Amino acid sequence: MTAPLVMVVLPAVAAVVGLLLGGMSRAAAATIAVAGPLAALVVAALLAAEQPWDAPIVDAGFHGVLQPFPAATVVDGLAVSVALMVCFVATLVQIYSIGYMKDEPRYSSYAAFISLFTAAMLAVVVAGDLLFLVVGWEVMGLCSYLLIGQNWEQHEARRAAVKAFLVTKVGDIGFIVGVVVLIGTTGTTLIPNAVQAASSDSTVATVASGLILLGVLGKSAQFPLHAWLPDAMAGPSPVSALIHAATMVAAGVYVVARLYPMFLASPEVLTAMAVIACITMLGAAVIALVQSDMKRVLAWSTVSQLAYMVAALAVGSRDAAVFHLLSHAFFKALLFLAAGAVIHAVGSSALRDTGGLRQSMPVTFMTMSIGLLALVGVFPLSGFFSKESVLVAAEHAAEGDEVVAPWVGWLVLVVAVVTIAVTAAYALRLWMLTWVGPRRGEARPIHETPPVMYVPLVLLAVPTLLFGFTALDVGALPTWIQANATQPLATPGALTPGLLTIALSVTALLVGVGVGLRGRWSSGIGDGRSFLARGLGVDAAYDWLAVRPLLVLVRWVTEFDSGVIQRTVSGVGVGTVASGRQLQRTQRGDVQRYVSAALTALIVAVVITLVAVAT
Amino acid sequence: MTSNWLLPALLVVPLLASVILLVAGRRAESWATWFGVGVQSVGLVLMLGVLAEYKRNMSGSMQLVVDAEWVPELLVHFRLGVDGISLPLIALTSLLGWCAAVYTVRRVPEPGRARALVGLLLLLQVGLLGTFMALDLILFFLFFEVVLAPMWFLIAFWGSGERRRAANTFILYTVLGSVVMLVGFLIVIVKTGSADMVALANGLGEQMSGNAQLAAALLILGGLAVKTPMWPFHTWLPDAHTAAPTVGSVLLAGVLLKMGTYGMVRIVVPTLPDAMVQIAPYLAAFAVIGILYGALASYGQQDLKRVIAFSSVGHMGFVLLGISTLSVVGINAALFGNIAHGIITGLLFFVVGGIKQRTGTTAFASLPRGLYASAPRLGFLLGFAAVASLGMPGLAGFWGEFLSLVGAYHPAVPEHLFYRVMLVLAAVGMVLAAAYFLRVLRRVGQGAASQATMDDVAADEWLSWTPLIALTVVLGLAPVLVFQVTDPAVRMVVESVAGALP
Amino acid sequence: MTIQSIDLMVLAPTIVVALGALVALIAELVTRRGQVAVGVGLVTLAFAVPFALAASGEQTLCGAVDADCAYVVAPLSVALQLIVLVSTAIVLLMASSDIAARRVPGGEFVFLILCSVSGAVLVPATNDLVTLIVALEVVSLPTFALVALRRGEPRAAEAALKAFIFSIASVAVSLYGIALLYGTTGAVSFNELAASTQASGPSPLATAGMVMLLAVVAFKIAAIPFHAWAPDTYQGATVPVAAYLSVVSKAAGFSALLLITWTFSAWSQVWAPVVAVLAGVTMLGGNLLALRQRLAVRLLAWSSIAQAGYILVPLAAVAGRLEWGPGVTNAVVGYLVAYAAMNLGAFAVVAVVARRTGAVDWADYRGLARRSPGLAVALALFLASLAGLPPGLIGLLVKVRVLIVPVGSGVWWLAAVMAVATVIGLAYYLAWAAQLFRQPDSEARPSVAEPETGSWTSIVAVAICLALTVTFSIAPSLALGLVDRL
Amino acid sequence: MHLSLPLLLSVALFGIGVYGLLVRRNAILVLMSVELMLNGVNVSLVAFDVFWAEALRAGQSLAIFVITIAAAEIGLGLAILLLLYRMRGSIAVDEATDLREDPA
Repeated sequence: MTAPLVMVVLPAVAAVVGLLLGGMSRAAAATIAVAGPLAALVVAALLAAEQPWDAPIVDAGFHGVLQPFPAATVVDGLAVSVALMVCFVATLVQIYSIGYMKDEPRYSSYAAFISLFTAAMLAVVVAGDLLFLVVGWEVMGLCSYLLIGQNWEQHEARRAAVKAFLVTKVGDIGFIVGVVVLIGTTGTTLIPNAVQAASSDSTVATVASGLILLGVLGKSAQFPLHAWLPDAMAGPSPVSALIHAATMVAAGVYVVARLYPMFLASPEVLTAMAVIACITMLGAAVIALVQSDMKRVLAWSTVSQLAYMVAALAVGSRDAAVFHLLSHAFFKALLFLAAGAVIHAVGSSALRDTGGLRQSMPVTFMTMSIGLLALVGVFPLSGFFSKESVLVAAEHAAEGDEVVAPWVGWLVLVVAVVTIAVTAAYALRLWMLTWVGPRRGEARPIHETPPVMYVPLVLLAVPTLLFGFTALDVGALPTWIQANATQPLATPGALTPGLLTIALSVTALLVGVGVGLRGRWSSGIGDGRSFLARGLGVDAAYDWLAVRPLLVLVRWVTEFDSGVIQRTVSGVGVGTVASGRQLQRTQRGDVQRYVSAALTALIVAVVITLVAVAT
Repeated sequence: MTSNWLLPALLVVPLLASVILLVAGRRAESWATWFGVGVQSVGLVLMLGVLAEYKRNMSGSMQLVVDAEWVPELLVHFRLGVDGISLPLIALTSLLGWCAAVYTVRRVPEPGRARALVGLLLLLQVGLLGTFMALDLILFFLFFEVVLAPMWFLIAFWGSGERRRAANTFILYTVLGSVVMLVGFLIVIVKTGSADMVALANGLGEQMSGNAQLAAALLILGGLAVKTPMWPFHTWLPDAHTAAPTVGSVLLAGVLLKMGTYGMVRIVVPTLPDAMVQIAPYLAAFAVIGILYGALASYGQQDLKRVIAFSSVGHMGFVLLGISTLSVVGINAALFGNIAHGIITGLLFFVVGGIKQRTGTTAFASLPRGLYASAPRLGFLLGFAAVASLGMPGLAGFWGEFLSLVGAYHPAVPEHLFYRVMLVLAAVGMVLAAAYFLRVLRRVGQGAASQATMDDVAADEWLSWTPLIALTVVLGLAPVLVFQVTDPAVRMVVESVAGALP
Repeated sequence: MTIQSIDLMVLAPTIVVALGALVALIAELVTRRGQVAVGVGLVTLAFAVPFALAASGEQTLCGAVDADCAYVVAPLSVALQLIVLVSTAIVLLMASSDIAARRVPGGEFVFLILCSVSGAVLVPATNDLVTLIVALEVVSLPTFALVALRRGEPRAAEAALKAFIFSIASVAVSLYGIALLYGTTGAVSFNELAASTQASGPSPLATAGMVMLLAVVAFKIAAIPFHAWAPDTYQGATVPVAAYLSVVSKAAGFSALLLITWTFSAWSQVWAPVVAVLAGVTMLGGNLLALRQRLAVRLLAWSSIAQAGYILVPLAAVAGRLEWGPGVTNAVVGYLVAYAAMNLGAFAVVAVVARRTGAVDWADYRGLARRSPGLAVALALFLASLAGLPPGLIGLLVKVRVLIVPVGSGVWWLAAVMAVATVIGLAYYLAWAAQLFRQPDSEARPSVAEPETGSWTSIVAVAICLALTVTFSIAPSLALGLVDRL
Repeated sequence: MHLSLPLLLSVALFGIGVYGLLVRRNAILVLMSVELMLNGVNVSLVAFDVFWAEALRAGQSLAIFVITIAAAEIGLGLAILLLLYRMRGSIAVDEATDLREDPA
């Protein structure tokens, strides 16, 4: 058992133990829940400490199609950095959940599923074998289903859980077929070898990466498979923070980063990614502007920010994408946890019931504000640097020395800048509706959340503030991500912001703030039912394109089955018995009729035989 | 081989036990179920003996072979043996038999008569084990038919709903299939002059003329397809499952269905390679129709057992797809799919049986909601089994399906593009499988608990189900345990087909 | 003047049985007790068996030229003789309780049966058409008397009438066939006939004669369309007589058919297609008509008609590439042996149950397993064997043996028809077997427990059949390889 | 005399016999018509025997056998008719239909 495997197994063991000792006291369940990711964090830290790592692939078992003991793992900068982030956020979420889920009867199963999720995410992160990747990938989907459906008493929680699982599963068809194509053509399941072989042959690369992109779109909630993420907000907030903001949704981006050489070998797929990213980026941001529920605003914002990462990958810069992935993880987790705190205090997540909470929840106010600033991309915060790195990458591509066509670079740059403005607008609206202005909704004593909930907020605020600086030359991040990478890519140091991009982003920021301030933010909350608020009719499209035809097909198949096939089979039986009854009529009892029948049959036989023998 | 008494012992012990029960008369009612557990445990021990004696490195060749002439006029030899292909299935049968016996100790289905029930289960066990061990065509056919009478009685007397009609459809449909298969066997015997499966597989079958092979293959496949069940011959399965008692459903889904696919891999593929190469694409097409059809049909069902029955049609579709690729990966995936489906669907039917016992019904219209609340552990098991059945990676159900897709990417037969289309359709089937299982969990597991008082999983249920749960996880994480055994034998089979490939 | 050399020892089986018949008649007159007649009957049959075995390979009643003896005993004929003798012993055991209960006059019953058996023993060893027809008549005529010999049942006379009229019609037609054959070939003995068939192809008259000759055989084995008499006659007669008709007289019919097809094997293109159609129609028709049957004896009648269809299949397969030969005859004899054991067993159980509970409709068998488990299990095994479903292994193996012949000779449609027929057959055998094990319904059935006087012998008959079926299931080559063993 | 003349006679006799067998209601007349059929056969047998005139004279010997068979049959037939008359009071063949299938 190598170190990465231990890191994966620890939370899994915590999950199993948590499930088995289901009925034990909450304290014991809580300690196990926190211990799992914490231990993983320690192991990740140890791994990080002993870099540079010698062999990139730690082969913990034999691989190959028929002996798929899928525990081959990879240890490189990319894996360790993301693993650190995952463990850190998971631990904080577990701690936060102790407070948030205080009166939840099924806390032990909830905590166990979160630990299981952490194990699955870590499996995806350290997977060196395609099958190990698929296992992690699908188990994550399962845990997201289970956790969204945590309080399955409510109807929309049940509906959202099924919707989340099925939409991601639709994407997973592409993912699995892509992996099958990869294994089929390259003959090996080890990721580096497979990627190496695939990137040499452009058709295989295009087909495989195109298919895997489908899975990524599903998991990372990009257009057209994004509609499940806003509904997933029916799950508890810590779940949204961990799964639907920081880790699972980022796993899609991570997998593309892991298989990046193959994606680079197929410019068409990258162009498609860029286009999809732009649509998602802007669309999601605009929709976020009109949401009436705090968590749905953040959900749409996540969809938009993920599009940034996908755009970064599309324009050829894996490091920008990973950098934005990490920074986004921190500040979006912070925002969700803060939102959770507000919901915990106010009792409802609708923006109609909040407002003017600044005095009563100072810490939450402070941390949420930092988070929002990071989201918008204000200077010292990590959001600024990571967004800038994406813009730089786009500008780089626009100059035409990237694999992708220049117009793609320009498209991404323009849409990214515009989105910054819209992001600024909705962030400001959210900030004002929550913290400023009169207290709406029924008055109830609002007081700060218990320490066990706001300490994680503070701890998350730290990286949100400082993480940006690691991107500059002086920081270790660019070399770190490159370290030990099996295929070193673009020049390190590309993450430092360029002057042009800074100018563009600041102007967009100001424009956004202006729009935000002028908009009649108080009355314009809306009830979230308008066409725009309901996600530009994508849900209706799902219904018409997939659900309704499926139900028609199901009804036709069941009717065909019970009708045609069933009736033919039982028909044969009834027919035989009926023919039996007809034959019985020949047996009426009169012997002379019997003999005459026999003799006529004989005569017929004689005649036919004569004819037959004659010919 | 000194220890070749093991295989006949595996057959004789349950046979003698059922005769003892038959003779023991009415006073045996009290100790019948315990006697059943005892005999099955002895069977399990013998099975472990076989596992011990079995040499992994020679897994390609027949081991523990027993050969005695029985009916010279029909060239019938009482020839038993075990190799990589049949060993896992024999182990699965012994295990499921034991679990069924433990389950019936305190849960004898409705009209009681435990003595007759246990006797029939033991007879069923003899038929199943015999089918997987037989190395002679007619002997295989005999054991294939031995299974029918006990299963018929199980459904007709201990079943529920219109069980008599379901039992009759089951036995008449299957007998028609097996008689058609017999005619196929007779063609092979008449044309090659031998009924020995091993000799036929090692090239004796290839000498048959092209269209004789095709005729024999179509007939045998027709018979086995009824048993698998392959789409359009599947209509008997849902009725049989809805009517069968829990133990009957478990053995029916767990092992009876595997006789069909085992027959294909053991007899049709190696013995009739030329015909198999021609038929393979059509088999793949039917398999994929089965996958999609099974998934769509089970989404539309209104009864829990019928949903699982149609899901079996879907899963066996994946196994057939694996076989139709005629490639090493494909057939290994098919054999693994067999074992995984047996374990998982066996567990599913046990859980559904438990639900039926507690709520009295399996129809969605009358089933109470909120099983997670009223019986959390039972609800968890239902969720676990459903998730395993829809092919969640990390659990046993995934490898069978996934690797048959990998096999379908590179089939041994020339029609690669056709197989890749099949591959994508099969992958779509996976989503539909997820859809109908989630519908089940949502309808049964979730929602406000309407039947509050429901006792959770009892001790004997745990005892009977734990081996299946453990195996689902172990085989999910380390599928190599099965592949180690099946791979050498499958390579032998694929070699014999290689000659026929263009 | 040529004197026929007669070696009486070869004719011993027929003579012993005939003498036994007389002794039985006189014994019943003297002792006034039917049981004694049955005892004499059984002793005679037991006595006849060794003679039959000893006579293997001999021939007698030879005319001037040594070749065409009228009575030639081949191993095949000895096997058929054994089937006849053992089956009649079992029928006698079944009938003894009827005799004891005075439902049937003992002496006359045994006398008639033994006369019929003496004919049946003669048939397989005949070597010319004349002796064949005489032997067939000796078998048939006593059976009509047996059918009518049932006190207190008005329908027995009707049953006898039907069988009688059918028989004389078919014999007349066959005689006309023989006349035509004699007219065209000038020969009556099988050897000469075989020689002349090799010499030249069948002339039209000869073809007509051949087909008409098959009439009497079709009547004896009750093959459709010459079957209509069988269900009515079995229902009208007592159960043992029905059993006798369904096994012994059918065996005599098949012996005749084997001899005829051997003689005219060169002209197989004439009779093979007719036999093939006969087999197909009989299998399907017999099973289809049995599907809706509710009366136990009538159901067994239709079942025995269907089984006759299966036995015809190997002979029908000669229509394909296969030549007439041991492959065909062994299959026929093998199936006959197994059929005798299973069918007699089923009739024996029906006899016992009918006598005790008066059960006629097979629904009266509901819950028999509760009342007398032994009988129920025995009947279930016999029905499973007749259906060809394990645990009735022998029934399955003989069907496989019979099915392999048409598959080998390429007559595909016949194999398909047999496959379908066995499935239809399974339906009603299963339905009846299910009745046995169901919960007995409300109204009380007279319990089978109290044994009637003298009915222990029919239990012995059931036991013998059960033993035979089980031993055949374990060692099938006893039945399938009977001819090679003799 | 050419062989065909007696054959025509035998066919005629046989035909009338078959007609009588199938149509007559009275059982005794049915028996008589069967006798006619058998005599038809005898005529053709004797005719063929004269034609072939071979050593064993098989035709005539078979004719004698047929006569004895006919006698035996009639003996038994009349006995059965007697029983039928005693049981039912009439020997009409088409009335004896108690034993039959009831396709209800």
